[in-house]
Amino acid sequence: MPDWNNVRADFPILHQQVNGKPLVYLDNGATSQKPRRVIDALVHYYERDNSNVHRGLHTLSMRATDAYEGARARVAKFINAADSAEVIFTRGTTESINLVARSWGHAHLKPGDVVLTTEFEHHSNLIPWQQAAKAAGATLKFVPLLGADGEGGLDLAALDTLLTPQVKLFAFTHISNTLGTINPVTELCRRARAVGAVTVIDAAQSVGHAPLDVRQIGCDFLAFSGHKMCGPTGIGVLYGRRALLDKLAPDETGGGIVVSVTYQDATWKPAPERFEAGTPNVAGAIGLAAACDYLDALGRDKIAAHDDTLVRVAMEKLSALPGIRIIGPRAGAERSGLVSFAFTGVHAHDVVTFADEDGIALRGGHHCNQPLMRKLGLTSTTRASFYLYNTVEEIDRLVASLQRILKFFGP
Amino acid sequence: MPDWNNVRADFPILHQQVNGKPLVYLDNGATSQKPRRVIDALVHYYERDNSNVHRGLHTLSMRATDAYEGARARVAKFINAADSAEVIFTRGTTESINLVARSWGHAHLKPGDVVLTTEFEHHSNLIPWQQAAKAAGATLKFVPLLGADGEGGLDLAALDTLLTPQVKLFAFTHISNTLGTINPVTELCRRARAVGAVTVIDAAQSVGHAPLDVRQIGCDFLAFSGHKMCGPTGIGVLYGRRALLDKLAPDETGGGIVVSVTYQDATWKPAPERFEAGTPNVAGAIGLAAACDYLDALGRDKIAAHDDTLVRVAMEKLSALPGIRIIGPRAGAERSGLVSFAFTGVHAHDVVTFADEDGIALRGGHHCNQPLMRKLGLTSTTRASFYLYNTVEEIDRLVASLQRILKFFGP
Amino acid sequence: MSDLADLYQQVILDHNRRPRNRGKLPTANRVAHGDNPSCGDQCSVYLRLDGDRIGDISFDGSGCAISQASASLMTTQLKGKTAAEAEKLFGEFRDIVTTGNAPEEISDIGAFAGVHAFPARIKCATLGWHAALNALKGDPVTATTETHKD
Amino acid sequence: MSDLADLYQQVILDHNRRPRNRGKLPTANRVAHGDNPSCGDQCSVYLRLDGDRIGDISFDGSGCAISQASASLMTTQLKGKTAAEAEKLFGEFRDIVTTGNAPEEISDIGAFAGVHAFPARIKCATLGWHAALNALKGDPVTATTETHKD
Ligand SMILES: Cc1ncc(COP(=O)(O)O)c(C=O)c1O
Ligand SMILES: Cc1ncc(COP(=O)(O)O)c(C=O)c1O
Repeated sequence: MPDWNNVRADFPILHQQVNGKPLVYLDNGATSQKPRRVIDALVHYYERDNSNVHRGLHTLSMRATDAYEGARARVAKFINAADSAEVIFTRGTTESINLVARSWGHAHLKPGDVVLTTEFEHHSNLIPWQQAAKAAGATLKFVPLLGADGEGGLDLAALDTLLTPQVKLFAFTHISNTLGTINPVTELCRRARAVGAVTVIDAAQSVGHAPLDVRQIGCDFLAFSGHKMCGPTGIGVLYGRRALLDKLAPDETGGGIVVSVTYQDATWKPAPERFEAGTPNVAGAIGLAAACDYLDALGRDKIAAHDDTLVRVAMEKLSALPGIRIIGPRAGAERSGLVSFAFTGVHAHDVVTFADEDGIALRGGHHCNQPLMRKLGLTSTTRASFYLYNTVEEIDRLVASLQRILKFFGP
Repeated sequence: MPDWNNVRADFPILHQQVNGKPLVYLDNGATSQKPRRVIDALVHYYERDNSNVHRGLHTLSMRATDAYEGARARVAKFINAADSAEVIFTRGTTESINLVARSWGHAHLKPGDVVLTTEFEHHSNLIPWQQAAKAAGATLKFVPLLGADGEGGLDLAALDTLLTPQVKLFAFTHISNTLGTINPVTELCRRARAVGAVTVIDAAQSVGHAPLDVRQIGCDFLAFSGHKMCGPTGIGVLYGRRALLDKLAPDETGGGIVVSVTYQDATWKPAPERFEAGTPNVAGAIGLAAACDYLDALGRDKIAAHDDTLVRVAMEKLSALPGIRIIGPRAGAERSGLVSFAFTGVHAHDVVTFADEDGIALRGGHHCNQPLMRKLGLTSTTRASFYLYNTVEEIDRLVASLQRILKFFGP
Repeated sequence: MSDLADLYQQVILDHNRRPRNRGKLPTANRVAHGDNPSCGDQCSVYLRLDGDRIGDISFDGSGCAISQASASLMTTQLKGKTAAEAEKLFGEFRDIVTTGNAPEEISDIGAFAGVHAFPARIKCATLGWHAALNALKGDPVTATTETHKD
Repeated sequence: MSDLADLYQQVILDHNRRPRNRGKLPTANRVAHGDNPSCGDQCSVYLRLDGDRIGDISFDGSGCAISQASASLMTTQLKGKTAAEAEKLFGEFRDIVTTGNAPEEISDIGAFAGVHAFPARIKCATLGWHAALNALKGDPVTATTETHKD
């Protein structure tokens, strides 16, 4: 077992006071903090190796290329991809999903086709499919969420009727950033495959929190962001099965993706280059690889167990607060390390502002999940989301702060 | 005048040996090195303020948002935009141009329309227009380059016949990364405006090298990359006139760009948010603002004069080498701080490999400019591109190295 | 806590707990809707113009204490005002929430002076006002606080 | 300089200066084209298969000394070979350029052992070979070195 208190020492940002109190950072669902090792990787790159990649034959350029391609191989290993070429670097989850929605959608969606997704997708895994469906004259359908508080997870029985051969693509989140629901992704991929639908997994909330194996899951595409898994901002990944990638046209075009260019035409390199027009975020990729090293050194299974411990404690203690409504599944195998809740009569933003006065960073709002909020009859929730550096004592501070808030706003 | 030797002290990467010789970095056209101040800005952000932006009300999130929006305002000032909302953060020049080509192209280009560009655009300012023209059934036309070695610059007389009212958009580079040509952008914009064409300037090679004022130039869109102007990788800018941006649909969709979302539909925030779906490269934007501060503290006019001094010396000394062919304009007001050349009988890649053995970083190849190479009857050139930290002594080392190479490969 | 106590003044807590003029105004001849897309705060303002004066006004919506109290207080302030007077009052209100300076002669809306220490909440405080001004302009479009620079 | 001298061996400089079998082969019944998109190196290989043996072979193209010398030397080595023998020889060549170990009994192609110290140049050295093998497979498509993992 890693010593979780030593882990805190790895994160410079945690050792500060906010409003006179030691910072308690519980906004990991939005973005994670960065360990010294990741920051050092960026600094080292800029101080020793910085150069443009691929097109250079001088020493710095070769070093930068090796580091960049090494980062790709590292990420491929992190998700157990069969081949580094299946790892495309993007800005983040949102761009990765847009890439599939546009390139794949443009090539494959026709009028009458169905794109299937779920009722609790992040806007980034919803609006790109609205756009793709509209552009093609296809229909967007939703697997329902069960339970008045969304506690029942995906309606797998409804999937039987929804997953018809008309479904060309099925996009779903691995972990809901609002409900904390962990979807049965392997089963979903298996069932999609049975009707010939391509699968796209939004792994923004999962890949840095638990072991993840794209081949075991059996997905076609998988998207995630570096910044939510201890990596830098501005870097993310689209994993795509080689067989599918090689048939896709590039999404963005420009330098670095071409074999031959005339004034009127161009031909493309294979993946991954085909999908990475222009100078990539070289430092970002290198920082992401350092984050993979950091997380694997601790063990993602251990991180998942730690998240689970924290969310169990949090849910137990939060449940005791008056007027609280917690959404999403109970603690357990279907619940990730975050908890969203609402109080009768106290709005999430007031909660967040008060908690901040106690040095506690929470998120309040619709969590980029407006249709889900509406379905649950909520306008916003407060979310506490945990990661490897959080502690049980921090949850106690959260609970104490919430008690004070309820008293302040109380009748 | 800045003390240019002190400037070198600001760049940690320069103080190293490559192949046993002090590094001479002459590959600034591909990417620039980063001063301590920019690296420190990244480290400070990750160690003190890192958080997701816009959607948070806790202290770190407000600090991150202020820093990110402050960076936008800083960049707006750097290019003298009328309004911060005219600065959209992207990954770089390539993505910025793709954004316009897709969003603007999709909304405005019709069969029969003409998109005009030049014969010496970087692939990143060529292929997106090929794609946009093809998608719309429009025609792509080219303003010719004058002179067997491209020394005559753009054929402004031909522009009279080419710039018809059918031209809906005119995209051109400010400075050619291959020829070193500085285009008369203000005049080009004026003439485009006269026929009602929208203008797009590729400022990748110019914005960090000389003062630049989008309002004085009078362009509609302008694209550049942070990494070529002392900033981090993975961040760039699309400047767009507010009046045009507010009429454009988003390019990528997802979290952060919406006012209201239902399961089937979404409405958009105004610029700049509308064009920045997903978590942006927050640290990258902050680093880019630090680069603006750094360059403006030195004075971009001084940097331009320094580049000019170096390129004059370089062109004079290089001209004396046997069998050399230098492309692009003569040194002077129309030539930026880079020089591309070819030797009879010695290929650019062999030149680059030999120079590297002497610690000198050059670039050899087609410079993402294949059609231009073909037009000039070349397959590749060697390019030396200068920046603020380069010195006349480094040019002497370059010339000595080239002499040795010519001797080695000589008859 | 002193900043927070300033933010959540008694007047604000009171308006939040017992909002005035809340609900759809049946006699309204103008309506506008305000949205704070980052937070999800929403506010609709209904008003009845009698000649050039606001004869009656109400609001509806959901959001934090600041946005709800501000909209509630606003309705009590705007009744009987002309459009020009309403705009002037909004100018004063905006000065208060951005600078924290509340001139002595200004009473109730001065309670919002504490907002200035929480710049992220300024949008909450002005949401209802933006909707009201839009309604007065006869501009039924959604006011989003993202388009306004306050 | 010792690495460089290893890279640009006399054999290589000689083939670069005086390429063998250069130009289009008029009697060719197979042709394939190779591209190194990052560098812009190009190489076309023309060959005449007589039964299952390479009756004649030539190359054409442009590129650095390594790529041109390698293609030139290759043509001298492949003449008279079967497809299987050519593939075997390419395997040996690839081992040499990636590991730097040239077995003693291998003479001319051993000159390319120095390439292994310049990984970015391995693609240059193998460009002509890829085109030749594609030509042998009767696969006239462009071979781009980006698709190959060497
Ligand atoms: C003139 C020009 N345009 C566009 C680009 C593309 O910039 P980036 O690769 O940063 O997207 C470059 C740089 O390679 C360039 O020199
Ligand atoms: C489930 C989920 N999907 C997608 C995203 C979007 O990720 P990014 O903003 O990094 O593109 C997020 C994060 O906000 C998320 O939680």
